[in-house]
Amino acid sequence: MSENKAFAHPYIPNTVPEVQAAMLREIGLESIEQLHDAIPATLKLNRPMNLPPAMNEYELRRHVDGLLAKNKHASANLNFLGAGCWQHFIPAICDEINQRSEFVTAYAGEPYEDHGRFQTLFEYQSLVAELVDMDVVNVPTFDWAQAASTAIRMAGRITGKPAALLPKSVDPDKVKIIRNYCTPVMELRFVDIDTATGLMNLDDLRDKIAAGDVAAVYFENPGYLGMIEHQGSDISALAHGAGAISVVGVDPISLGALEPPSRYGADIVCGDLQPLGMHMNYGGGQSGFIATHDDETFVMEYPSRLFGIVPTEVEGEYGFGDVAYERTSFALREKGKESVGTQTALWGITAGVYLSLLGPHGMSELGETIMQKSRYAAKKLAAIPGVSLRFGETAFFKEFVVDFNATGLTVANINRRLLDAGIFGGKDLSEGYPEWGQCALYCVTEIHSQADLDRLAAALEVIVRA
Amino acid sequence: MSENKAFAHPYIPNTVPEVQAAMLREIGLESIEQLHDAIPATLKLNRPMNLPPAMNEYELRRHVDGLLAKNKHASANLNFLGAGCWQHFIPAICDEINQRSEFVTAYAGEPYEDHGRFQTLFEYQSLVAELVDMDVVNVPTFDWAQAASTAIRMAGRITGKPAALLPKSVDPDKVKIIRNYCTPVMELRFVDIDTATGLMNLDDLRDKIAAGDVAAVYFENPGYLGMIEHQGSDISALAHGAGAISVVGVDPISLGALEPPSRYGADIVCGDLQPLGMHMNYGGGQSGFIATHDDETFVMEYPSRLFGIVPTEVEGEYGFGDVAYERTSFALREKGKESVGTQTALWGITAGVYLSLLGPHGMSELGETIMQKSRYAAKKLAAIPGVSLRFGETAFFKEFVVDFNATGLTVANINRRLLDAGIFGGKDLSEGYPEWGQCALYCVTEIHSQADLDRLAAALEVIVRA
Amino acid sequence: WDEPVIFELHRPGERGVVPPGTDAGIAAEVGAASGWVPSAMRRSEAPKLPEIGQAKVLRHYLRLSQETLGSDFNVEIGQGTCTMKYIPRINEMLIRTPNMMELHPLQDVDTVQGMLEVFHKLDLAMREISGMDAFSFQPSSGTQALLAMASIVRAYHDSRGEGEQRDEIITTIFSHPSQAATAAVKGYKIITLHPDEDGFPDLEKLKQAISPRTAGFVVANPEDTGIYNHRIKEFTDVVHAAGGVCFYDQANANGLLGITRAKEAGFDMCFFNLHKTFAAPHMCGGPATGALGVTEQFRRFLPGPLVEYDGNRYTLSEQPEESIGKVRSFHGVAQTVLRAYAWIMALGADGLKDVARIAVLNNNYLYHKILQIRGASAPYIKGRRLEQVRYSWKQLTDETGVTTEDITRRMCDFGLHYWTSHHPYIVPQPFTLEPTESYSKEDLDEYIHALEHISEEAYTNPNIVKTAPHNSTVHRNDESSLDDPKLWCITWRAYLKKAKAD
Amino acid sequence: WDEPVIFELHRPGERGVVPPGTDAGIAAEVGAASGWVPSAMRRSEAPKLPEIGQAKVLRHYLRLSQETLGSDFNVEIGQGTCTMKYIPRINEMLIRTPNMMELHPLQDVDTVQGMLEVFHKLDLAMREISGMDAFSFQPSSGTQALLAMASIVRAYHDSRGEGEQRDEIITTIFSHPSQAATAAVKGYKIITLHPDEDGFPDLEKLKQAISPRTAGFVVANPEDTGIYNHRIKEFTDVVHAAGGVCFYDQANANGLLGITRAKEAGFDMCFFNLHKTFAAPHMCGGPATGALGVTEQFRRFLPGPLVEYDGNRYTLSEQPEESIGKVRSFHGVAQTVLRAYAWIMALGADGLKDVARIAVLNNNYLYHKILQIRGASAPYIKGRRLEQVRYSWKQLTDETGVTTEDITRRMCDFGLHYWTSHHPYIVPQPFTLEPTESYSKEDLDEYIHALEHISEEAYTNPNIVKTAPHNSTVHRNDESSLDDPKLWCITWRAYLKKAKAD
Repeated sequence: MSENKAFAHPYIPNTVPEVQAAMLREIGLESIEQLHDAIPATLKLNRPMNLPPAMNEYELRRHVDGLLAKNKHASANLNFLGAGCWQHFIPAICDEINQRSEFVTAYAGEPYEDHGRFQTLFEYQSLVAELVDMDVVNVPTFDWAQAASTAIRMAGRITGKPAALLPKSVDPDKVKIIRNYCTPVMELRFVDIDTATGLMNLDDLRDKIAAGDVAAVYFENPGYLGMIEHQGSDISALAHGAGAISVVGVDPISLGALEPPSRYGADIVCGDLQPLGMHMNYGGGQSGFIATHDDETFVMEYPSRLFGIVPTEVEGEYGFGDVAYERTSFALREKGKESVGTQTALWGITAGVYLSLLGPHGMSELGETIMQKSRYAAKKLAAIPGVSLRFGETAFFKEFVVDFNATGLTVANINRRLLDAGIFGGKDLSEGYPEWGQCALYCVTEIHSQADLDRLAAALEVIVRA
Repeated sequence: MSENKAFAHPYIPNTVPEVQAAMLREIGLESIEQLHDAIPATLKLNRPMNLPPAMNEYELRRHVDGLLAKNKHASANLNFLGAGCWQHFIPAICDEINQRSEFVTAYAGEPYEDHGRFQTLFEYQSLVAELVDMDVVNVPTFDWAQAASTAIRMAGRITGKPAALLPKSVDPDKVKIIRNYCTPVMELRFVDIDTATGLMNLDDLRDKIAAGDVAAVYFENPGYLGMIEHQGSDISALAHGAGAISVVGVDPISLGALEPPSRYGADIVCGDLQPLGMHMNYGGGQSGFIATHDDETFVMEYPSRLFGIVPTEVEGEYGFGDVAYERTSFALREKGKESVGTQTALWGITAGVYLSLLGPHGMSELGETIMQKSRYAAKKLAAIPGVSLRFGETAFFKEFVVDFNATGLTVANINRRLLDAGIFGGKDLSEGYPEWGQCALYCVTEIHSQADLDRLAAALEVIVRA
Repeated sequence: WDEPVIFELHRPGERGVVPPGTDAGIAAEVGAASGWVPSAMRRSEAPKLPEIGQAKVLRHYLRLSQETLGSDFNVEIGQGTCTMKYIPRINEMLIRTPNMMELHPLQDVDTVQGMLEVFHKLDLAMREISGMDAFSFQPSSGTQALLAMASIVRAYHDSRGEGEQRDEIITTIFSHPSQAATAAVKGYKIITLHPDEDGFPDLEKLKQAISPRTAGFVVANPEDTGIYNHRIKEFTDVVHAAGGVCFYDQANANGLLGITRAKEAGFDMCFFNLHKTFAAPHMCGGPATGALGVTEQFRRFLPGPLVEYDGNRYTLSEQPEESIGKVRSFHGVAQTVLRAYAWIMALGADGLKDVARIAVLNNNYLYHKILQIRGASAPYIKGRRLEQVRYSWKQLTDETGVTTEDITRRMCDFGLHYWTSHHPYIVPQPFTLEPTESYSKEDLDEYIHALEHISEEAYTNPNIVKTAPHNSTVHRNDESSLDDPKLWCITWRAYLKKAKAD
Repeated sequence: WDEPVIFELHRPGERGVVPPGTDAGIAAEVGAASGWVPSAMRRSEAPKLPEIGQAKVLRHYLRLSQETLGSDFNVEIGQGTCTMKYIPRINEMLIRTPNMMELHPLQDVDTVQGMLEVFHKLDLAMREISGMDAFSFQPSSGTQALLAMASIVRAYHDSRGEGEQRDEIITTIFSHPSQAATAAVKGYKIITLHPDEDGFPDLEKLKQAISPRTAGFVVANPEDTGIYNHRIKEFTDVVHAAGGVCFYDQANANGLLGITRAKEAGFDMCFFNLHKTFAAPHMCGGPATGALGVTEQFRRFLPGPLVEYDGNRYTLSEQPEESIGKVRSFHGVAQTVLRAYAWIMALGADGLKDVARIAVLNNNYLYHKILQIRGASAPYIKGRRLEQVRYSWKQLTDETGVTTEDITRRMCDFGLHYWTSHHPYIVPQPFTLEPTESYSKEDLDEYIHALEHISEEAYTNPNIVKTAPHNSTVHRNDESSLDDPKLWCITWRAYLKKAKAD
């Protein structure tokens, strides 16, 4: 901060000594220390905190820019990591809107002075509703995992049953989150996946659902490992037959091209909004959503806020407000439905902007493009000696499992060498799925050109042949 | 653009075929080609233009980012170039405001729907007025050189005389602009500078002003070569004594620490706003201003718009409007005062934000900091064997002339080697001032830390000793 | 603006943006996806999203942004307990770089050393501020941090074999509702303590509440009344003696920075809202960060991975099996971690202490002035408020019929936020103001003046208050449908089916 | 918002930002500047800038931004002749990178190869669009491009020894006033041609005007009436035969892209506004770019330096001595050069032609509809309008007393711009609309509907129009002081002296 410390701090206007004195005088105090008289001396710190000296704005910018410059990012490199956070095309307008000072600094105003916040979130709900073909969508939750947790707990409350079934192909990290959210109220049980297709083993599902205490069957489309689960109708039918609720997690960017879960029996749909216009932000772009039919039984079990459209005093004007606010923990504390608070509203607004821009044709083309590009990449990689696809017979959306066992190299080793070539290789699955040896989850999206994919294949070929 | 060409272009909604057809029907035409019937066939191009194929947004971003990545910029390198465009600290709020969609896309609305534009520009005028200690400031012009040209022509109109005097130290490129603006109406004549101090040679000025046909004496503070011209009162007195007008060009960022020209007799002040919050933008940040006393004779000679504050129908409310609009070329075409049009309004708004943030103490500290750092740098460089300062005895603001003649190296050669070390060396003066041999104009501002300056000195020392 | 709902802008054939397409070479190689995607999974009917040109989409959302009252635009002191302070613009600029935005959370740690350094340095700063020994920035709001703390309480007692036995968590009525709600999510029975007549948490009631079933005690201090419980160490001692864990909701920490810490008050865990207290923005309600700190004893239960530094290189280390696992994907909201770090660096130790001082000064100035407004009061003990106060309009309502909800709507007409506080309404006709350190005396006077004006209206022309808003973007909502399943419309498609059908 | 003037926010001691300071080591080495700056040049009295905390400065300017009606926020077709089209947001994002913002214009060419490539590729595209042979992007507005062209005319005749003799420039009354003004700046006598009764420039009048004194002919085509002079080649032939130079104001080129070019019409030079026609934003009035193209014969007179490409490397080459030198510092407004390049790349040849087609379609649709509004007309020939039309409310004024200025103010109430056109008012009660390609049919209908509504008001309740605005940020200005030297206040300090003193 050098010498320039006179006067008020730019962020704290009332540090001006004369103003402080005048205010103290007005309230009848003599020193600023008296303000903290309520805190006993024994609890006071009574020493300066040991923190670096304050920086002025220019020093701060240079310091932080310098720190961040130590990173290597996915736009300057070629990235094939997905696994729950995906690099997609982001229209410039998404950033323009979510960087607007109004939206960045708004919080919890009323439907009058914050009309725009209510309307944009209502519109986001409505746009996602079209995508998933459901009539109710919530104000965004934290992320897919937390949305899935809540969906499972909603099912538990609705059915009064204590268990949920999930395929073993669910992301192990996601399972950690779901388990923490569900413990001790709901028990998670895992259904085998078919070793050849990677899809849910329906025989095992039949066995496990027979226990009779299953509240929810949860599965994903596309799944964590990229496969398209085409047995959805059968799974939902089995769930319903056992009095359980069918919960489906989706990657919403697939839904321009793939059938929405409502069409194969889903009662609750959840997923992550991050692909719909959010930068990866080292994982800070995740945002969950939950959708159901417009059924009071389900609606009343949402913990989240739900914005509804209402008439106003003026004919033809729209207003917005909270639907069934009294179910929430704001209103009922521990008697409310789970808990609600700040979650990821800005990403909901952004997803709404994204869907408004893409429209039905954009979403449809995008889904097709992603599937074509990922299939092309998979073919190219599988053509490399020693490299194969683990579930090569099953249709996948944007991710696929590449099996490097026959190369004699570890994924860690391969990725390290790819990094030297400016490529972020797919996620190493050897820790989460040790039974498969050296496999990696590759993600290909619309942002990859043919040249990018050919470059990956060429780089891998060099590494594998070396 | 690949395959995705169906439907309307995102920028041109009415390319939807059905809409086109409906509109044509409405106006009674059958084909869209008929719309251009007014243009004779002989003048029509009648072939597709030879341009690259259209890109979609993602392709465009990748293409342009790729092009720009070929540049090396002054934040990642250490920059000592100034010479009319300077790298200064820019508060984040300057960018926030000048990137606001409202200001970026506004143009020429009325004082009602564009109240904010009028008020911010009036405020900019008022803030610069305090800095230069004058009562009238215009809506910004193109740049310092054009502002100087207009100031000189204003002097010509006021005095009815045909010549202007300028010191030989004025930037040769600036002279080109002034000459073009003044030809054929005003003649430029040059006054010698003192070879030791670099300041104006008053004897030569006395000689030249004696001709009796001089409308304006123009000089700068700090001058192009960085020196502080402390003879301002004498120069103005000589000008006034000969019936000429004293015009002073200033770098406004110096005025927190240096005396404003009004205090040493200037009748017209001009300069560049770029230091006050504008990024360099490869020269796209330049913006000129002109200031005078509130004297009808002068005000009526401004070509530019001048915004004034007025009352409205409502007590206590402020409105804004154009002062003396009828002088402008908008109103009077060739009979107006020179010409007016789009100039650099956004930079005026930004300069207003900058001055609002810095305040009097910030500007004063900043001036002091710059002078201390530049002096430190000059001392360090002059201590290198073979390197000296050309006008070392004269006080300078942020720029100074470094003389490399004794090193036996050309500035071009030195700069090339500095570039290898990530340093942009000072501007090569050998072409503009061949009589001085190998000299360079170095610019040091508040953004340079002691470590930066020491790094420059160390790098130069290595080059010079090699 | 009288902006339609986005679906009403639909014009067939228009496009907002063209997404990247498939290269011809790829299409030639693989053909159309219909060739391999199971037919049951191909979308049978296109989603009914609107088709809108780019300019119209932009115009729509820009107009709606202008109809949103961000804290940048007003004297934002009316959302009490929520610490809406000045959001430094430089911090928003710092995060807008590909070096932050384009990082994938699973990148090799060697490619994210700068990012990890930020996490680590913020961890160190938060330790100093709180006295805790380790922080996780994974929880992405105060609620999620509270849930994580309740989860740690459970994991801790499970690890000691007391998980079944200890099934009660004690809190206070003036703590945020999320404390009770999140503990209940973790299966705990909630015991809520009501204050003594001065508004302090009641130590005697705590002593009656504790038992071998006590799993933990969670409290804010100061509570949402702004009253600081000066006997807090006695509370934590009592709970510890009973084998319970003490965890601290530091959402109201703005008046405490550099003054007093969680450690000295005897807490095992605490969290801070980096949005709010550390000047990250609220973004209409997230994404945010609840920075979760624990003493060494509880470190192994934190969600993982944690950032570690060996003096040379930053790494991500997995947590042991007994940890609660994870509460949010990946590493939390990294942008907000960076914002908070930047804010601390802009203030330093002295600046943080100035934050606490001025926040309390501003609050006491406001408190002094509000009590002079006709009809306003502040229940419980006189004075001793730190950074906020929960006030009451009981007298005004009794005398004029104007309620705190009426005033909410009327304040919109002044371009100001005003919030009536959480259920349950223990304080009658409540409102909660928290001025923070960001506002100048003139700003506070402007807010006070608006309340004075409304109070005067209530006594002279109550109808103008009761029929507000008069000057807002929209007129008064007809909220009758919002609690009726037959009428509510949570999406546009539901509206078309239900409301439009009428 | 009822926002004060920034000086009224002044509170002594507050600060908006702390600038970088001097390192202690430097201060120790050099001491205070007072030690070496001549005392006469040390500022004797601090500038009376206001002192304001950062949050308040931000709030002030953000509020004023909301009180500015950018083209992003409305159907911006009422600023006719100025081609306010959709500003693609991607282009604004592309320029916000240090690789653009932090380039110094004097950097070694090897460090700015990407930037120079953009200049060069835009040059190539502009050549194809116009038929010219070389472009300079240095002029930073249409006015400056016109000045540069007038300067080139002078340099050209000087180079042939006819500089003194040729002292007249011919233009037309419906060309932009800047054409006459800039030629006058260069010392030319202006001859202004009035149109024939159909509104076309009059070839016979041109023939009468030319002489050995003719230096050049400058014209827009279409002119600001939207009428395209189909005999333009005959005009340029006549001027060339007399030894004059023909230069073309292409500010109205939006309906011509890919349809017809300057070259075939016989022009020696032309310019395009990259802001406006090539979708760079107007930014409240600059910085902008008037891209100046010339035929090979005039290349040596262009302002320098020019970007050149040897197939391998981009360089900046200085222009010869006979060039006009420079018209703007350095290389012009590089950001806008980049924006225009990006826009062309987003459209391609087909897209540019669609721009021209739809701009003309939209205009003719609007023209058709406006003529149906009571009281509105479009003088001169029926039809044959390209991208804009200058209309007249003469009938409305005659019948109701409502003038086009009244309508200007009333249109603000609808959140729309409306502009009455330049002096001199040849067309009585004029207004000029230019819908461009950016607006949809519904957008145009909204604008038309507002005009219809106002026309109806004029006939039924003229007072509501005459007393407008009713719904704007501010009320009607008292403009009486603006032309009075004793009363006008061009700065706050002047206001304090003059108005406040009363």
